[in-house]
Amino acid sequence: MSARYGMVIDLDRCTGCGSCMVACAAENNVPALPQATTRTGLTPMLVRRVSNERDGAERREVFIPILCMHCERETPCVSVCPQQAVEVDKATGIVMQMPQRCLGCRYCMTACAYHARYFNWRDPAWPAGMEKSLNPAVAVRMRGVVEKCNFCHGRLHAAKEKAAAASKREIDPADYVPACVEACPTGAIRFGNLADTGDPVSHEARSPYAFRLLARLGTEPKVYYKSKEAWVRQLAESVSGRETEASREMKHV
Amino acid sequence: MRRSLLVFGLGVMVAMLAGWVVFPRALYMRKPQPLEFRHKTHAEKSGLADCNECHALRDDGTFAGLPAMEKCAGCHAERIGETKAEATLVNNYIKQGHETPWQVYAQQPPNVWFSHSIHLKRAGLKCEDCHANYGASDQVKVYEVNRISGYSRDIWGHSISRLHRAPHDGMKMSDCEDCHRQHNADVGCLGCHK
Amino acid sequence: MKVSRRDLLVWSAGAAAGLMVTPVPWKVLDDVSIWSQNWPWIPQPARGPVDVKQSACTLCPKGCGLRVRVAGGFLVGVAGVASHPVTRGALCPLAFGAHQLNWHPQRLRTVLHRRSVSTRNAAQMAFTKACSEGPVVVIDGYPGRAASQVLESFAKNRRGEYRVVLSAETRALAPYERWTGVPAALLGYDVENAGTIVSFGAPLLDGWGAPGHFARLWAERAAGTEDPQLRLIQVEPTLSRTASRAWQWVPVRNGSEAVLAAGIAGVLLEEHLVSARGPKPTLSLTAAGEQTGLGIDAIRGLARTIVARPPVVAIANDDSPEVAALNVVLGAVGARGGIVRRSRENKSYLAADTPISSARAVVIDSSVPWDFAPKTDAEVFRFAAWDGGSGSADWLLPAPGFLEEATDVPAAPELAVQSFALAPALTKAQHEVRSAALFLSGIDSALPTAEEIIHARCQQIFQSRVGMLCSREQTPVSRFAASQKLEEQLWAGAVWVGEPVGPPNLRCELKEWPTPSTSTRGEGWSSSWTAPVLPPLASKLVEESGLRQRAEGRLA
Amino acid sequence: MSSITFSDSRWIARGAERASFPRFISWLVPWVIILAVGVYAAGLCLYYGLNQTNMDNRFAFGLWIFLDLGIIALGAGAFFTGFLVYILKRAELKPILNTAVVVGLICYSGAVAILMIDVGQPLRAWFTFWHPNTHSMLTEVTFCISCYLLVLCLEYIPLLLRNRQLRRLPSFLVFEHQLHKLVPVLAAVGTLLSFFHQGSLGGLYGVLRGRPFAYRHGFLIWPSTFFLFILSAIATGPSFLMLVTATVEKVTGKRLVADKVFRRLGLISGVLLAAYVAAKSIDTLIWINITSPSVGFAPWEYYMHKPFGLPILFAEIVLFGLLPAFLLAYRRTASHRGVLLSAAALACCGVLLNRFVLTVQTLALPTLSFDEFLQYTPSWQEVASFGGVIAYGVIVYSLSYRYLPLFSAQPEGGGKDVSGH
Repeated sequence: MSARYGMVIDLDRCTGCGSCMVACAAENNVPALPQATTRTGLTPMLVRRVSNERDGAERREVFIPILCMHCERETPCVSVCPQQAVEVDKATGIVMQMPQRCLGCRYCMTACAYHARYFNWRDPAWPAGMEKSLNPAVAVRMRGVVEKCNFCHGRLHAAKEKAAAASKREIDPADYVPACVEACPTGAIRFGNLADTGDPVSHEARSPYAFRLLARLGTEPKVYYKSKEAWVRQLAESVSGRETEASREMKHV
Repeated sequence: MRRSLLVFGLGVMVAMLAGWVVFPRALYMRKPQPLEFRHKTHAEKSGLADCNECHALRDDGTFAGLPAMEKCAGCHAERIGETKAEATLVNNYIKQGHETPWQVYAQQPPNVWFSHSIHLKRAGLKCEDCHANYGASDQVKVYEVNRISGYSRDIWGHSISRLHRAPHDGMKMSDCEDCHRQHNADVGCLGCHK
Repeated sequence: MKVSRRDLLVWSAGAAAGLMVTPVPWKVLDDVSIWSQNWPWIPQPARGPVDVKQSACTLCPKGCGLRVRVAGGFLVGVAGVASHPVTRGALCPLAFGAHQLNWHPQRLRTVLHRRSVSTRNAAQMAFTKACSEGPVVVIDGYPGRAASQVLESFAKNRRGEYRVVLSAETRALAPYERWTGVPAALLGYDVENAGTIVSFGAPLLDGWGAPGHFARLWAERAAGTEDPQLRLIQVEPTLSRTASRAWQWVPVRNGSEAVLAAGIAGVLLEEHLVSARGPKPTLSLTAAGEQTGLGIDAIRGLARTIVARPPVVAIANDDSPEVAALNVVLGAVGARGGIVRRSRENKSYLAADTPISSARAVVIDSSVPWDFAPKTDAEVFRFAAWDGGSGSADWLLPAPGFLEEATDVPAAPELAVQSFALAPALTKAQHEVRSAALFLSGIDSALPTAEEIIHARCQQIFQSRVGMLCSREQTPVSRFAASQKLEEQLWAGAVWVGEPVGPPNLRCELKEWPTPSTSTRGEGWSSSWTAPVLPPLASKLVEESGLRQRAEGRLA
Repeated sequence: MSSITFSDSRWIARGAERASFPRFISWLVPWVIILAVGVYAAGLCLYYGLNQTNMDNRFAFGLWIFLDLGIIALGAGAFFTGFLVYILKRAELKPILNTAVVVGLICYSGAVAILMIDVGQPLRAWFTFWHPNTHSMLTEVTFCISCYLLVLCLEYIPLLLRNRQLRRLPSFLVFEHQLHKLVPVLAAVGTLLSFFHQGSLGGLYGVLRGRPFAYRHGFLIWPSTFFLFILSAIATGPSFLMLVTATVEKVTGKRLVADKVFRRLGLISGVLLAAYVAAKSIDTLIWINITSPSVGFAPWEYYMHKPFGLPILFAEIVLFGLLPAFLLAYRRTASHRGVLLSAAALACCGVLLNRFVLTVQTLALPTLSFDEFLQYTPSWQEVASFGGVIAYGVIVYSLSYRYLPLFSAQPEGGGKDVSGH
C-alpha cells in the first residue's frame, strides 16, 4: 500500500474546546509537567486562538489546531537532521521522528516553519502510580530529544497487526484513526488518504475553501484547513507578527 | 629500540587479552531462570509439538508471548514428576498463583514494536527462522544481561565481535534490517519502533 | 631487570594502541548510548493485552458514553462511543485524561477527621451517634441514580431530608417549574427540532449539557454555512467560544441580557410576530435599547431575525425569569423545539442550598461538586474520591474514583427524552474505598442495594416496552424477549433512550411579566465536573497552550 | 625572591624573559575562576538537561550556537594563514603562524565543547558518524570540524614539543622533526576541511526553507550563505589574529611582530572584506527582490520588529563592512597602527553581527501570520559556560605564550614585561 495520509481541518467547525490536545497527549504518553509553560510544554497537537484584530461587534475569532503538517516535498526537518532520525515514510507519507536516534541538536525545530516540533526539556515524569495509566502502544520519550505528531503511529501498528491476523494485506481505514480525529466533538478534523481520489478527505482537500498554511514555501504540507470566511483563508499566507497598518491592508485586500 | 618494541608489544598483548577474553565475561551478568524447563520433553511427552500451542497469537493479532500460569496448571496442577523443578513449579508458583518470573531471551526494549502475526502470517516465516530450533532444546540456557544496556545477550548475539556469527545469533536492529533488505521490505523507523 | 619510567610510558602506549583493536571502547560506546535510550528512571508502559470496554462517564451528571482501554486491570485510555445516541463519540476535553484521575496526587486515601487521619469505624460511630441525636440530611449531586435512591430512602427512614445540588442546566429551568408545576429536573430543551436558538450567555459550545450532544448538532446543522438549518444567536457581552462560532453574536452590555429579553418580547408582541399571547414587558423598548447598548433598531431587527426560522427557543445561562418569559411569549414552552417535559413521572427535589436547621448529621455524596459547602452547624460527613483541599467537612471519607464502582447513569439534564445507561466498574481502587450509599447501607440494613434498584429499573424499562436500546445497532425494547438480555446489553455499554412525551405536555400559566430575581450563573467547560481536581493533562489546555483559563478552584 | 618559591624558569624558552611565576599565577587566577564557574554551569546542563537554559521550543537555538558560529569564524585565521604561508608561499606571514595555530585550536576546541553541552543527548552524538545523513549541512559541519580539530592538534604538537624541557627527550625531537615535515600537508588538508565547514556553517541557515529570512537560493546544493560565510571568515580571520597579537603586545609590552606583517594582514583582510561586502550586497538584493517574495514574504516584514530594524542591515554592510574594508586596504589609513587595529576590530564585530543576525534574528522573526515576534534572554548557565570558553581560551593562550616559542622570530626587545607575562 502506498498511501498519502493527510488531514482536512474544518476551521468553521472548530470550537477550540481542546479535546484533541488532551486526547493526543494521553494517546502518546506525553507527560503533564508542572514546570512546563507555553514555550517549553509538549503539545504535538496545539490549538491556537486567532482573531481578525478588530474590536467590538466586528471582532471574529477562529481556532487553528496546529500539528505536524507532514510536508511532502523537500521536507525541511528531514534534510537537516544530521543522523537520519527523521524521514518521510514511503508507504504512508508520514514524517517520522525517531526519539531513540535523535541527539537533540534541535536543528529540525529551527527548520520547521510551523513550530510543530517539541523538545523534551526535562525527563518525563508522572505522579506516583500514574505510569500505570500509560498507553502500551507508545514508548515514553526521554529527556533531550525532539518529538512531534506522527499521526498516532501506534494505531497504525494495531491496524496492521489486525489486518495481518485476518491474513489481509490492506488495513481497514476504520481501524486507523488518529486520537485527535477520534476526539473532535464536532468532526472538524478529518483524516484520510490524500492519494486515493475516492477518499472524502482528498475530495475535501480540493474544495475551493481548502487551504494550507504557508503553502508558498513549496513544501507541500499534507494538513489542509478549510474555512468559508475569507479573512481566515488570508491567514494562510505570511504578513507576520503584530498588526501594522501595512500588514492590515495586506491582510484585508 | 628492541627493548621498547618488546615492551610496546607486551602492552598490546595485555590489552588484547583484557579486551577479547576478560571484557565479554565482565560485561554480561548471568541470571539463572527460576525453573529448569525442557522444551524437548514437552514436545515429545505431552505432544505440544506446535510452538503456538503455548506461545499463541491473540485474536487481535498481538502475541501472547510466554504462556500464563493457568496454561501450565492445566497439566501441572499436581506434581507429575519427581524433579526439584517440578516441586518448585507446583508449590511456589501454581499453588500460590504467581506467574513464573521467566527471563525472556528475545525480549526487545520498550521502544520496539514487533508483530509476530505480520511475520508469521504475511511474511510466512517459521518460528525457527528467528529463534533457531530452541523448541527442540533440552535445557534452558543461562540468561545473560548486559550490565550497561540491560539488554539480553541474545540481542547483540554471543559473538562479541559479531564477525563470524552462528546463524540466528543476534537480534539487533541491524539483523532485522538485513532480513528486511533481503526481502526488500522497507518499513521505515516507525515501522518497528513505537 | 629494572623497569624505567620510559618503559612504563611505552607499555601504556602499547596497551592504549592494543585496546583500540578490542571490542572494549566500541562496545562500551554502543551500550552506553543504548542505556541512554532506556534510562531506568523513565517509566515505560507495561506489556500485555489491552481490552476495550464500554461504559459511561460518571464525573458529572451528563453521562457521556465512554470507550475505555484496559490493560492489566488499569485504565490506559478513554475515547467516546460513536454509536452513543446522545454524545455520539464526543467527550469534554477533560474526559480524555480522566483515566489518570485515580492516580491524582490529591486522591483521598484515608478517612480524615477534621483533617487528621482517622478510621472508617470512628466515622461510623460518630455518624450513628449523630443520627441518634437528631435528624439527618443527605445531599446528592446526581439525582436519579440507584445510589440516589438508596440515599433518599435512608433519609426518609430517619425522618431526615434528601436534598439535591442541581446542575446549572437544571437550575436554569427553575422558572418553568414555578409556572408549570413540573419539576425542573424533568424538563429539557428539544434542541434537535429547534430552528433558531437564542442563547443568553449559555456556553452552548463550551460545556453546556453533554458536550457532544449540542456540539454535534451544531456541527451538522449550523457550522460553516451562511444560511444554516439551525441558527445560533449568542447574546453575550464578550466574544466567548460560543459567540465566536455563533451564526450571530449580539454583544450586549454586561448584565443586560434580561433587559434584552424583555425588549425582544416587547417587539414580538407589538409587531404581532408571535401567535402566542404572553405577558407584556413593563420596560419600554427605548429603555431596553439604551440599557443593552444596542439601540432600538438593532433589537427590532433581532426580534424579526429570531422568528424568521421557527421553532425558536431561548436558552439562559442562569435562572433568569425574563428569558423564561420570552420563551412563553415565543410559545416555546411545551412546544416542539422548545422547553419540553422529559417524563411523565412526577418527582421534585429539595434544593440543597437552603439552610439546614435542625439536623445533627449531614451526609454529602461524592457526586456533589466540591465547591458546595452546606450552611449548617451539624456534623458533616463528606464522601469524596479526591480531596479538594478546603476544610468544609468534619469527616472526609474516601469514595470510589473514576470507573471504580458500578453505577447507573440517567439522562443528561438538558435532554428532551429520557435515557439510561450502566457503567460497570472497570478498575479496582488501590486502597479501601466506599461510596456514601454503601456506607449508609452498612448502617441501615433495611435499605435496598443499588444492584436491586438497577435490576428493577431494567425490569421497568423492559415492561414499559418503550424506546430503543442503542449499541452498534438500535433495537426497540419491544424486541427483547427477557429483561435479562436487556440488562446484559446495558452492562455491555448499550444505552436506552426513551420516546419524547408527545406535546403539548406542559401547561404554562404566566399573567404578567416577571420581576427580575437574583440569578445563579453556571460557567463553561468544567463547571459541572464534580471532581475537585482536573486530570493532570488539563495542563495542556491551561499552562502549556494558554488556550483556556484555569477553571476556578480546580487543581490540575 | 626567597629560594623556596617554586620557579618554572627551566621550562621557559632560553632568552625569552617572562614574568615571575607568582605574577603569572596571579594573572591566571581570575580566569581559572571564570572557567570553574563555566564548568559548573556546563555540568548542571549535562546533569539536569537543557531546562537549565532559557531556550525553548520556539527559540531552539540560542547564545551557544551564536558563540559557535562566531568563534569558528574568528578562528578561520588559523587555516587561512597556513594556506597563505605554505600553499601561496607568503613567507612574511610566518611570524604569526604559531599564534594562528593556537588561536585556531582554542576556537575550535571551545566550539566543540559547547556543542557537546548544547545537544540534548551527548552520549548519542557519535550516531552522526555511524548513521550520517549526507544531505544535512550539520553532518558536513560535524565531520569537517572534528577532522579539522584533529589537524589543529597535529599542528599544535610540534609547537608543544619545542618546549625547552620536552625537546630534551631525543625521541620527541625526532617526532617533532617528522611532524614538522608534515605540516604543509596538514595545512593543505586543513584548508580544504575549513573551506567546507565554514561554508556549511553558513549553509546551516541558508537551507532553512521554513525560515524565509535565512533561506537563500544558491549554487548546486550550496545556498549563497555557504560562500558568504567562507568569504567573511577568511576576511576577518587575519583581522582577529592582528587583534590577538596586538593585545598580547599591549599586555606584555613587547613588540612581537613587525609592522609590515600587520600591514600585510590588514591588506589581505581589507581586500577580502571588500569582496565580501560586494557579494553580500548582491546577495541581499537578490534575496529582497527574488528569493523572499517568491515564498510570499515582503522584505519589509522582517524589519518591522524592533530592535531588528533596517539599521542592522546598514551596520552589517556599511559600518562593519565597507568602512573597515576601506581602512584596512587603503595604504594611508592602514599605515596608522591605531586605525588599522580599530578597523580590524570593526571587521570582527561585523562578522559577529552577521552570525548574530543569522542565528538569533532568524528565530525571533515570526513565520506563521499569527505568530508573534519572540524574545529570548540566555540563562546564567548559558552565559557562564560562554564565559568559561573565553577563559579557557585565555588560559591556553597564556600557557602557550609562556612556555612555547610562539613568535619564533621574536625580536624580544623593547620594554620590560609589565603584565602577568
